[in-house]
Amino acid sequence: MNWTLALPEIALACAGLVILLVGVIPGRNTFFGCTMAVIGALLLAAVLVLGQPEGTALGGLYVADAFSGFMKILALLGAALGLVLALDFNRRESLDRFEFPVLALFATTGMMVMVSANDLMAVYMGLELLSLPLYVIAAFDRDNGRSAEAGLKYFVLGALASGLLLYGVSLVYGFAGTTNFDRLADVFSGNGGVPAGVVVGLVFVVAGLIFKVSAVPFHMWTPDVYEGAPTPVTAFFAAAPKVAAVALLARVLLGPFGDLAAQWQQVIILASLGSMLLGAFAAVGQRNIKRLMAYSSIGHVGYALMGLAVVSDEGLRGLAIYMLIYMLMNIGTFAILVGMRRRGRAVERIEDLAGLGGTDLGRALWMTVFMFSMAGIPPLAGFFGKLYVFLAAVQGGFWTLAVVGVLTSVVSAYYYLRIVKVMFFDEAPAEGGLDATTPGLAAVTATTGIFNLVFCLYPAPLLLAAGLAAAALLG
Amino acid sequence: MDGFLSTPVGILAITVAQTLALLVPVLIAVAYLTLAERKVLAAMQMRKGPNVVGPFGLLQPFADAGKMLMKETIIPSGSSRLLFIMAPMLTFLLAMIAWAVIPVQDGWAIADINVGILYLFAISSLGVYGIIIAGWASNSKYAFLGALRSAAQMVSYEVSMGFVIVTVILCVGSQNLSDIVRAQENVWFFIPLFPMFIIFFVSTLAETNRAPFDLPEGESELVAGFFVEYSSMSFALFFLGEYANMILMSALTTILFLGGWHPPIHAEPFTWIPGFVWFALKICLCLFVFIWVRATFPRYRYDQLMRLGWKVFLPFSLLWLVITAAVLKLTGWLPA
Amino acid sequence: MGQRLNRDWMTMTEPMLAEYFPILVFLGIAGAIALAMVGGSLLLARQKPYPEKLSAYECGFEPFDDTRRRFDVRFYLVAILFIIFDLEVAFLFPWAVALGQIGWFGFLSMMGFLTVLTFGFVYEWRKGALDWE
Amino acid sequence: MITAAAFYIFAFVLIAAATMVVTSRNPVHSVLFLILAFFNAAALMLIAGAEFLAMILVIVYVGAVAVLFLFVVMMLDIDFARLREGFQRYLPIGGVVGLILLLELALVIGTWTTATEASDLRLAPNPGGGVSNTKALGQILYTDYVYLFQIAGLVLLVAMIGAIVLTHRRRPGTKRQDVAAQIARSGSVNLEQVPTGVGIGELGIRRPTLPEAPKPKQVEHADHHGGHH
Repeated sequence: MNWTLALPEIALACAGLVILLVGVIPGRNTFFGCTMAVIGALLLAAVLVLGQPEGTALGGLYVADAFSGFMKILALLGAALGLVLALDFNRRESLDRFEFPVLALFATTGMMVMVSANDLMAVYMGLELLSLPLYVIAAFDRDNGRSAEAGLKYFVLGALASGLLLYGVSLVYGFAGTTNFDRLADVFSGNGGVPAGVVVGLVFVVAGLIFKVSAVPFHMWTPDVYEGAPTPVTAFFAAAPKVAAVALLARVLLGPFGDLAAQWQQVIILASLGSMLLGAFAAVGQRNIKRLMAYSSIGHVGYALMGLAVVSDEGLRGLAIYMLIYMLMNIGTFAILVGMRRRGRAVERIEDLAGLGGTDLGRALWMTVFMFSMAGIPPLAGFFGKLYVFLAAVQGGFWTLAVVGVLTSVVSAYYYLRIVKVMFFDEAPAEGGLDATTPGLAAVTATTGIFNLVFCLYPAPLLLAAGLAAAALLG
Repeated sequence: MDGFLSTPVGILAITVAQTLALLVPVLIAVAYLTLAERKVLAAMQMRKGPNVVGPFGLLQPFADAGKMLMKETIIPSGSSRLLFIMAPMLTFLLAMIAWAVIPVQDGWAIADINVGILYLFAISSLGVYGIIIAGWASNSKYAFLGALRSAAQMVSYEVSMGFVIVTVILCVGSQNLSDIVRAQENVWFFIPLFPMFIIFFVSTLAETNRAPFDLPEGESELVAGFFVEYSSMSFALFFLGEYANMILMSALTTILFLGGWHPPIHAEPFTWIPGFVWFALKICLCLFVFIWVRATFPRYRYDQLMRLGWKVFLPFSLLWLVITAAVLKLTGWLPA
Repeated sequence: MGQRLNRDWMTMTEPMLAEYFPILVFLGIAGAIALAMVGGSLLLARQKPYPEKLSAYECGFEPFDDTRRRFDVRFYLVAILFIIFDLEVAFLFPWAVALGQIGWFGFLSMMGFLTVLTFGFVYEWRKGALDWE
Repeated sequence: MITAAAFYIFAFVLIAAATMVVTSRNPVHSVLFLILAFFNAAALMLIAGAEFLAMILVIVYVGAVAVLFLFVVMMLDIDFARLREGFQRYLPIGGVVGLILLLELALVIGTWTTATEASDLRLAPNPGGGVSNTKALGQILYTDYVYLFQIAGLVLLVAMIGAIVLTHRRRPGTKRQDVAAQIARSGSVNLEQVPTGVGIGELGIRRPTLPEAPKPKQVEHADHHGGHH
């Protein structure tokens, strides 16, 4: 039993256990220390992932390759940055209980299990280990009706999705006789006809996973949950789990079901088109900025899925790079949203940003960078993310996808730019401008902002890594 | 004759006969357990106990049954009628069907299933239903509170019971009840697993809502707990079910720890007595302790009861389980 | 094809199923006894209900409000913790039966599992979730 | 033959009970039908030879999960008339989706084929050689599938933490018994032989000073209760 290959996961889980114990034993509040310890553990795990050899282990349930490595580092980074955002916010909103970082850590462990899954059962276990803590932290502000509602909605719909996934997995198992990815790929690689039962099972599996990446048509939970959950939780949701879920979707579809591409390609294309359109049009009328970010994230998933839909090396590379850029744009934006306070109270309407250009020029400029990047305006990173997937779509001959992608980008640019307009051209409300931000948030904003600015100067190493990741999955 | 017995009808007839041969004695035992309890309590409190109906009051249970039968069945106006009637029947039913797997003597288990102990564990975990349903269907505050307390209490002690059962299975390597008894031919498990025996016995007290854990009924505060609204035969069914459960739990204790049908020593005078008599004697011993405990200990307070279950029994039984497994593994005594 | 398969596996498991048959018989007979007892009482005893007799038991006054209302969240917490520990027990059963065959690795595997849950138990303890106040 | 009949009976009751769970007016009845469905599912597992799973289904789902369901359903004031309204509003959409699923399933059944080894795997709840179902599970669950087993442990841990984070709160003003403190509290109450006929003031035994305001709550381990005889 070659368990050392799974060292990053094991180390992370053990760290979680220790932090849980260390956090609960003293009689005083250990939120800050535990959060720092969890961030440290996440970074340690990232280092371990970097040094991880490739191969399968633990009875073929676990696989480590360039793709899993790339996506795990993204997820770990996203989770760590998300926790930095929570440090100050949670203390101010009296949500500073040490269970928060611990649950986030276990959720991240679940993400890593998902990304490294080489068996449908491991997929399910990873997904549950991810989802359960997320349900809890969505409702973390339990005395707040909206937060509790967000948690409950997420839980009920998430359970439904898990049920769909499990039903699909059992159908696939029943018809193929195995749940192992390698053996499934062998079963389907023969040129005999595909059993209809497998196709139905596949549809259910895809439906369950599409729910988790919150793409159309299983997106309906996203706006409510994003709006109701505490803002750092929303930031966490939008960054880390989404990366892991997209990675899992890619691995499941291209790994065991790679030879059934004809069966699932249409579904993914439709999901991608639907998400891009919904993300562009539904966000236009939003007033709550967290709700707007929810629709924006649905749209971004649509672009990322475009890379999957074309089933090519370029497409997958585009997907990997898109997820990287999306994650960093989002964390940067949320670093500003988390810091939106007026006279000590958290605010989350778009109008609340009015006049920020006059009161806090630095923050307004960074926000402009992120909004431009999200809209895909060159030379910011967001432009390149879209560029690679569009190129892949054009090369693969998927003109509809590319055209719709460009058009929806234009539409969504409207509401991103509207925020910039509100910041610079609207009058600040009478109560005064937003409170000053905190050093932690400012640091996250600056780091992610600089990444967005300079990505165009030296993209080669990241492109190379993404290319290797793509090759590992398709090769 | 042989031909008939192997036909489906014949098999059914045999099974029915076996079932009745077990259930009728159990029911009679239940009736006399109520009398025995009153007699023993009386003796411990320097009283005489029932002594009017029949010689030494021996016909008292039948008099009680007759009285119950002739009483009016009251169904409270705010109750859910169907569930109200069903709840006592459910309790009674569960106490009865558990007996299907009990091996009273080697090879005498009517349903000798592979997972007998799991079956019993499952049945005992269902016992909560009769109580919750009764408490809810009555639509009375006393009944409702009693039911809630009872449910939380039974559930709390079930976990440590589970750990104890796993420990016994570790020593046997099978979940078949007959196998468990056979494994105790030389040493009854209460000797090597003495602490677990105590935990198990105390947990059975809590599972059957017996003193000192009789808070669900706690007559001084809840009148009669979850069956405050019951009368007549419905009440009698609850009563029967509860006492049948006591006998069942004693039987389970006997099987798990007291060597089932085995005589104490496999030597001449003891082996003359058939196995099922030994089995019954051991059950009687356990039942006597049940009553003795009731006569001796005051009722627990609810927070103390929960503490005992969650903070004492649970960690201790888990620890002992791990120790047992490690010792068995190290010494190589594990059953193959 | 499905039909043929069905018959195959059903005959294969028939001997084991036969062992469960008496349980059904027990269920039938015990059910009949219970029904007979309640039914007999209903038939034999004189039924004379009136509203006062049928009202719920209270200490001498009319019930104030409905009984079926919200109650303390502690009961839910106990039930949830019970489910978790019950699952733990469920995982222990096959282990106890197979411990002789799965070697030290199997033993340590369970110890790891139990350690994880013991951490959870310590957490509960420290948080006071096991106290009944 | 008998087994086949049993299978169809249990399967039919299972589906009927499941339907009743969804359509029943009273939520308590829904839960009771759910329990019936669990029992029938357990019976189906028995027929398939999975004894252990059948029993665990009863122990865990009926004995624990459904108890929690009953707790919740019995004691919450849910306005079921309103829920039903919503149900009717979504009925057309739900109906269309259901119909599509049904059509798809019909399509699938039309072209029903299975992989060659799949049927063999399903036919083997026991590996043979007198090894029981439970033992067969135990022989692979903790070794071959140790990875999933440990993740299951983590999931249970997260469930514990989650349950406590969301429901547990320390309420102020309750008294709890601290056994360790009780036992450790030696010497605070002791018997002393006092000469009779003398006032306790003269013997130098202090009375506890009473708090000014009439607040009876101040009883936390005031250390000197020595004056009470």
